[in-house]
Amino acid sequence: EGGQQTAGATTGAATAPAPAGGGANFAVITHAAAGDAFWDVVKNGAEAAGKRYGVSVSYQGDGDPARQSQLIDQAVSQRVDGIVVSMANPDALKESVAKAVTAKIPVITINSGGDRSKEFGAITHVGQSEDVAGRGAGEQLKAAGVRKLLCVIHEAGNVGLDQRCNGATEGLGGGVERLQVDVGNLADATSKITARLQSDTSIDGVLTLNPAVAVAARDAIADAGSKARLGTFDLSGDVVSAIQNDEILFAVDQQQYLQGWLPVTFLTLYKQNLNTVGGGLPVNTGPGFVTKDNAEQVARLAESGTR
Amino acid sequence: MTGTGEPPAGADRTPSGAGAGPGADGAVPLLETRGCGKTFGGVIALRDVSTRVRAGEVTCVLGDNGAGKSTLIKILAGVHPPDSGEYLVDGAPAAFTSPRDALDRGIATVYQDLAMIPLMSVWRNFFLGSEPSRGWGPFRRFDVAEARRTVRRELRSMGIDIRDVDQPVGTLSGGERQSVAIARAVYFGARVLILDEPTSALGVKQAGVVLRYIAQARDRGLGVVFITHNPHHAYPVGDRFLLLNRGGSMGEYGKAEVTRQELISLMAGGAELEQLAHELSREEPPVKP
Amino acid sequence: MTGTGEPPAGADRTPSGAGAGPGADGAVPLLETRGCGKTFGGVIALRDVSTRVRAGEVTCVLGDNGAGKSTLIKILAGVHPPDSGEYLVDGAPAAFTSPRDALDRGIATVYQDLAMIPLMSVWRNFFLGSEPSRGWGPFRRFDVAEARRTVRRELRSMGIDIRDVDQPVGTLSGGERQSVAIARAVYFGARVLILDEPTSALGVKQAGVVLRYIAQARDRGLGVVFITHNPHHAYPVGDRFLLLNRGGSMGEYGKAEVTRQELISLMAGGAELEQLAHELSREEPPVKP
Amino acid sequence: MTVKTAGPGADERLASTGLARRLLIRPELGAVVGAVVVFAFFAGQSETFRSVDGVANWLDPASTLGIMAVAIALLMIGGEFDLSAGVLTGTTGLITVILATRYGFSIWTAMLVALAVALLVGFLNGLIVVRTTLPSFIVTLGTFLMLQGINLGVTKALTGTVQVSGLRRAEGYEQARAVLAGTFSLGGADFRVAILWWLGVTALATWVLMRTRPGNWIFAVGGDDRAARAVGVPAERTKIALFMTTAGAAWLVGSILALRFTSVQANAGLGQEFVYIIAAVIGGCLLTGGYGSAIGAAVGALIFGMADKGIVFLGWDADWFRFFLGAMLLLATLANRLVRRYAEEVRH
Amino acid sequence: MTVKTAGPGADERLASTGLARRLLIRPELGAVVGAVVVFAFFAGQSETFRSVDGVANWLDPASTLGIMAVAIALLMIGGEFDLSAGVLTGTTGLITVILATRYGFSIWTAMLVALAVALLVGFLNGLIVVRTTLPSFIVTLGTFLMLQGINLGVTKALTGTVQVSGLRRAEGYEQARAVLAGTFSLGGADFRVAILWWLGVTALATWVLMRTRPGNWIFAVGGDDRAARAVGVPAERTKIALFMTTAGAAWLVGSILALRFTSVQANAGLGQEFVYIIAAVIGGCLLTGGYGSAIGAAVGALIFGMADKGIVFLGWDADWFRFFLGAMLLLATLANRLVRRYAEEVRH
Ligand SMILES: Nc1ncnc2c1ncn2[C@@H]1O[C@H](COP(=O)(O)OP(=O)(O)OP(=O)(O)O)[C@@H](O)[C@H]1O
Ligand SMILES: Nc1ncnc2c1ncn2[C@@H]1O[C@H](COP(=O)(O)OP(=O)(O)OP(=O)(O)O)[C@@H](O)[C@H]1O
Ligand SMILES: [Mg+2]
Ligand SMILES: [Mg+2]
Repeated sequence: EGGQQTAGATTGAATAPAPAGGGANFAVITHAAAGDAFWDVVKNGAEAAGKRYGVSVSYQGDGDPARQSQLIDQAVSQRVDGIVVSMANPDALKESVAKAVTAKIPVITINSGGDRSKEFGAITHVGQSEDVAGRGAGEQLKAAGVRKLLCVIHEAGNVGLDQRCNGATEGLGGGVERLQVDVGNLADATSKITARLQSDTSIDGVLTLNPAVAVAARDAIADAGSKARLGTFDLSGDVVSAIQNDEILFAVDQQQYLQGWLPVTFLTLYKQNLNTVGGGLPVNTGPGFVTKDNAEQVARLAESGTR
Repeated sequence: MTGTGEPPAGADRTPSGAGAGPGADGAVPLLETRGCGKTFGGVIALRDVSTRVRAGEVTCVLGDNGAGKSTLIKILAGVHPPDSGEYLVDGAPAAFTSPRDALDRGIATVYQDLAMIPLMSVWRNFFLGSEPSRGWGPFRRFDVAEARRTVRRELRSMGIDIRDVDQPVGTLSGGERQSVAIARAVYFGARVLILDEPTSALGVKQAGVVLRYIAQARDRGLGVVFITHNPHHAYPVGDRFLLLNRGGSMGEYGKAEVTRQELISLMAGGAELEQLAHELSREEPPVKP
Repeated sequence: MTGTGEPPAGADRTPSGAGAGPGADGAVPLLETRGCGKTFGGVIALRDVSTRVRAGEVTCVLGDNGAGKSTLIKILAGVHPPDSGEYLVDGAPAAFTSPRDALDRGIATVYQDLAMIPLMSVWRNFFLGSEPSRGWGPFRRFDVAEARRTVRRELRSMGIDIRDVDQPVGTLSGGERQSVAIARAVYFGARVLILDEPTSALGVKQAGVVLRYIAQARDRGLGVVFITHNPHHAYPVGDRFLLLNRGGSMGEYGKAEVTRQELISLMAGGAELEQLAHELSREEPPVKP
Repeated sequence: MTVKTAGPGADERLASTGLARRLLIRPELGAVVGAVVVFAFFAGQSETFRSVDGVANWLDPASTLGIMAVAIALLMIGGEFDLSAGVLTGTTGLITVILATRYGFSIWTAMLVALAVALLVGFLNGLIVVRTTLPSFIVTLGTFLMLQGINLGVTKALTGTVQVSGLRRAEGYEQARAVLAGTFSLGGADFRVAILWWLGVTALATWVLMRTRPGNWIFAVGGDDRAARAVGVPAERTKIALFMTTAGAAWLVGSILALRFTSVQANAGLGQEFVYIIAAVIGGCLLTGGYGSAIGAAVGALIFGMADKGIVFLGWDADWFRFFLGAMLLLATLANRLVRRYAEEVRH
Repeated sequence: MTVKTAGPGADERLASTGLARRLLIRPELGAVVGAVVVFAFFAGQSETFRSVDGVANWLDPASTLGIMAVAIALLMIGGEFDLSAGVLTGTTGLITVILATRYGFSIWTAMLVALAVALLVGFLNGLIVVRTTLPSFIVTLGTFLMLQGINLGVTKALTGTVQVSGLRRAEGYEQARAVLAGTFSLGGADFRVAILWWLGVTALATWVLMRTRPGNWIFAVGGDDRAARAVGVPAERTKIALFMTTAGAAWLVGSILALRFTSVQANAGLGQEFVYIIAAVIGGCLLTGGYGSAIGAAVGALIFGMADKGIVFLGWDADWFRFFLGAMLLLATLANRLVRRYAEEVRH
């Protein structure tokens, strides 16, 4: 039934005329579940690159480090030709990555864990860690005159989100409060942010870490009659139009499409030509910022899932 | 003995022929089983039982514990479809898929173990499945005041003076609970009344009332199926006696064919009981007569 | 009548004085309630009941439906603590916090509505709470083979021939289930045996066996409390008769003080029943005597 | 002493109980006490919490939760669970938005299609449960997972992203928004109309439960399925209707949220299924079925909403948020239980 | 015809049933059929899935899930739920890692402290449930939320991050790892020792359930709490012990994972609580209590593990992953049910 069709579609991509890749098999394994807005763009990038080079790319993700490491183990037993992995929790993945390296499978790390990448034997790292991006966001907000910031965490205990808030704290130089909301229930998120703004009127900045929460925060700021400035991570059509309407100051853009596209490109090159880019030094994909100035161009791209 | 498809097997099998019992007038029986059987996994609960329930007649089903009486009842009431044999209602094969079908044909039942919903109040239980309605269209509603009144009246006429019809049935005493079930069946039973050990938990007075109900139902022309272990209850009201033993039928007797004493001894050792009474009290004979 | 703290109130209240009944020998009664009462929310289930259970005596508790018999039983068995009044075991106030405490004092009970665990097999139910063990230390284990053997034997001696002791109790017939509960209580009852309508679902033969059990227990010196609605069951084995009505005590009678007929009419309209038999069968008098 | 026969007149077997005590026995009134405790606790400490603005704020999430909790309560009284209800709110929202923005449907037609799909899902849930007699926990878990996959897979296949937006531009948007996701002023604050829907749904559910034949059947199939069938209750139809009611409520909530945020994520509603059950249980529903009330579930949603927002109003450390929430829920149910224990005695 | 009395000899009331049929009635054997179906499905399509390496691969997640599923199954047979079990695995792991890395405890002492805390949590869960008679669903939901807050709050307060690591350097690490998180070779592949623990726990639980007095009590309190008390079963002690057993299992799993990954995140174990329940239900446990088996739960974990990993082995699109998982679970339980329906007839 449905399963066969989709499986067919994937294999279809793999068996498409392969000018360069020669039917290689790459696994992209991230620390976010399928459907996460940010990581979906990474997935799109990786799959587009796969199609481009005629290699098969399978994307998997799980927020639980244990399960993520199992996914790596699985890829190793399937003898894939390369593994792309995001290391939010390097320690937990150490053993599995080592297994892949021992099996002579090239590994590229993306997004986070750049500092341990080389130590683990990865050929390179693409992207930069969440705290760098967070720091950038903090600095932008500081420039906008924010003194007291509300950092909205939509998944309690998630390392990446925690790092973003930590970075923002550094960038702003103190005065950051956190708020936990549930990304599955936006009505609730809205009223929680409203509640916080109502009860503490000294808050003059809000940083959200997800585009859907950003929209909720925009509504909340309006509901609470607050003057807080709003910044967010990542893009969506709504976020871009809110930026154009001056409701959102900026969106941190890691250009995560590259974190999908580049490693697949690098692995293809490595496989064919044993190329390593930058001699193993990390390749940075950001941070970029989408503001009112460049929002218009980005808007269309965000709608189609590449920004 | 092969049951299915045969002409009424009971006729030449029971001591009293099909047409010989009291009240038999050649009319089509209300209910009829022909060689019915029921198996639960590896357990044969009922084997090849044929009987008839006629209008204006009380059929008593007698037998030891585990003889299959309740299983037979459940076939008649549409809870179980028979695994073998035929079940006819008004002479036509009945394909009951649920007790609802049986109820719609006017067959009301008091079950031995499928009794009441413990957490629901007395009046809700009483009318469950046949709620009196008022109003029209989307505003049709359960007529609660009427329901309460009816329940209180029906229970009082059974000699049960319930304190509060809102009390959950689960907090009633055993006999009170059974009375509610009986009152319900009597109230809704239109053509056939099936009672599985209705008097087991009842006081002497209440049991008397139930026996009188049975007689009244019979006189109104209903067919009654009555199960009991008490020969003193069975004999006064029964017209025909179906005896089951270990899942099989041991024959059917008309009232004319048995005496009370015979019935008691047929019910597995009634005579024994008399002797037992002696044995039990031998140490201290009653002082007064 | 205030119950608590008074000296045995029943003594000057019941037609037979505390020491006058048969089997009374001045010894401390096994169980004694003094003015016990129990209320459920707004419902007064039992009011000021005083009685005694003596070794080698059968105390029958009689009364209409909802009279409070089961409630009294549950107080005796440690299920409910009494709300008012005192409960003494072997002359000392008992503070049972659970039925376990009562069991540990040798008081075994057959409840009317707290019967069996339907999904558990017959043998597991039988030994529930008092499992026979084998082995030592951490290797102590439930002696399953022994348990099965015992269950089969005990049930057979009650006249119940169970097919398979692994069958879940929920699939047994009503009488079979009750038999398991009785066999269990008889097997574990060390000093007092409390039976709440044990014979209600039983066949004539099985009921006879239970009555014989009661007599045997009495003869072995156990105290027995027996509840029934059947005067033919109560009279042969009872030594003393406690009558309850609407939650209150209507007095306690020794066997010497009542005849069977009096007992029947005390049990609310037994005489009526005789007349009823007439009334019911008036249309067609039995052909044979 | 002479043998005393019961006199006629008043019933001597009833102890006199106060009205208050008798009222407290009702399942919802226990929950109301819990709600009052929680309200008093937060209102005493936060001025904003008790201000009209604050009330409007915490009533808002309570309203959508409450609509679902009431539907789930009916289902639970009927003895079943529905784990797919949360994700179904997302599914219906996605259908509405995708149809209205990518395929040019008017809002109302798009919503109608979404309703039809929701009812179909509910019908299938119910049909599978009654036909296979598998526990609904497992069946709706299957639907839950499958819907989750469909939400993501179909949305990505049709739009290339995991989030669809732009409902604002669709035909009929303003109208639909006013009806389902608008606000109304009261005492100087803007309240969401979803609150009115919540009250309406609760009133309707209470009426059905207490005063109609289907209400009687719901209690019966939840209390004892076999006994209910034996007296002729159409158990299968009742259960299927309950699943469809839940699906209908999910559609209502999904539409309200889609209209309000004008965009829906593919993982919307995920994880909410248990919040609904929690609200119903706080409100006095039994997990085993056969007991509970719609008002109770609505109050349960209110308690959950107040505790959830109140902690934010007090500005307690976000890291400890869950701790306080857990403690609060436990205390609220405990207050409820203590009150009821005082008021009644259960047979034990 | 003459009246026939039952002869002595063989029981004429028993139809002859084949051995196969009788075996299939057992709850776990239905689940085994489901497992065979799922295995056949994936093994037929993926060579890696049926290779020794692949087997080692999917047995790994099944083992930790299985340990918890067995403990939860015991609890569910005893009529209770524990929603805090998943988070508790995180709590124990965090305690072990924090004590061993920040306070210089040896691994073994740290684990002992963690065990003590776990048992205390289990004890409190049980005590509150039996004392207040609140449903365990609500009580353990409270504990679940509170533990979540504690995990996050304490970890952040003590370490400043939400993730602690560095267990590799702690004293006794190698030893402890070999016992709990090591591997053993078999047929050329490395299998996790957790698999042995899983088998051990399942065997022990089965023995307790089937052959000891407490096992009898577990069935009884789950089947009918009041009836069980009435015959003298120590229901309160049994239930508390069950909650403590679950907590102990959570400690075991938490330690296994902490030793293996040498780091723990503050949200570890979140969301797993329902997976445990699901595995137990797939394995034939009733949600209402009183029925089920430990082996069944272990097989349920196996089914879940195989379906979960099998879909990845087949390389199906991750967006549709949940869809396939849901379909797979539904089919496995349906196969189980059909088999049992063929083998038995329940009174209905
Ligand atoms: N938990 C309870 N809550 C409310 N009322 C109760 C409860 N338990 C018993 N009652 C009431 O107390 C009264 C006495 O009940 P009990 O079960 O003791 O009667 P009984 O004498 O055993 O009657 P029966 O012969 O019918 O078994 C009944 O009217 C019953 O409705
Ligand atoms: N669902 C079932 N599964 C297995 N065995 C069953 C089932 N239902 C009934 N039985 C068995 O079938 C036999 C007949 O049961 P039934 O309930 O019909 O007996 P009965 O004549 O009503 O007995 P009683 O007088 O004790 O009520 C019993 O031995 C019982 O154990
Ligand atoms: Mg029967
Ligand atoms: Mg009673």
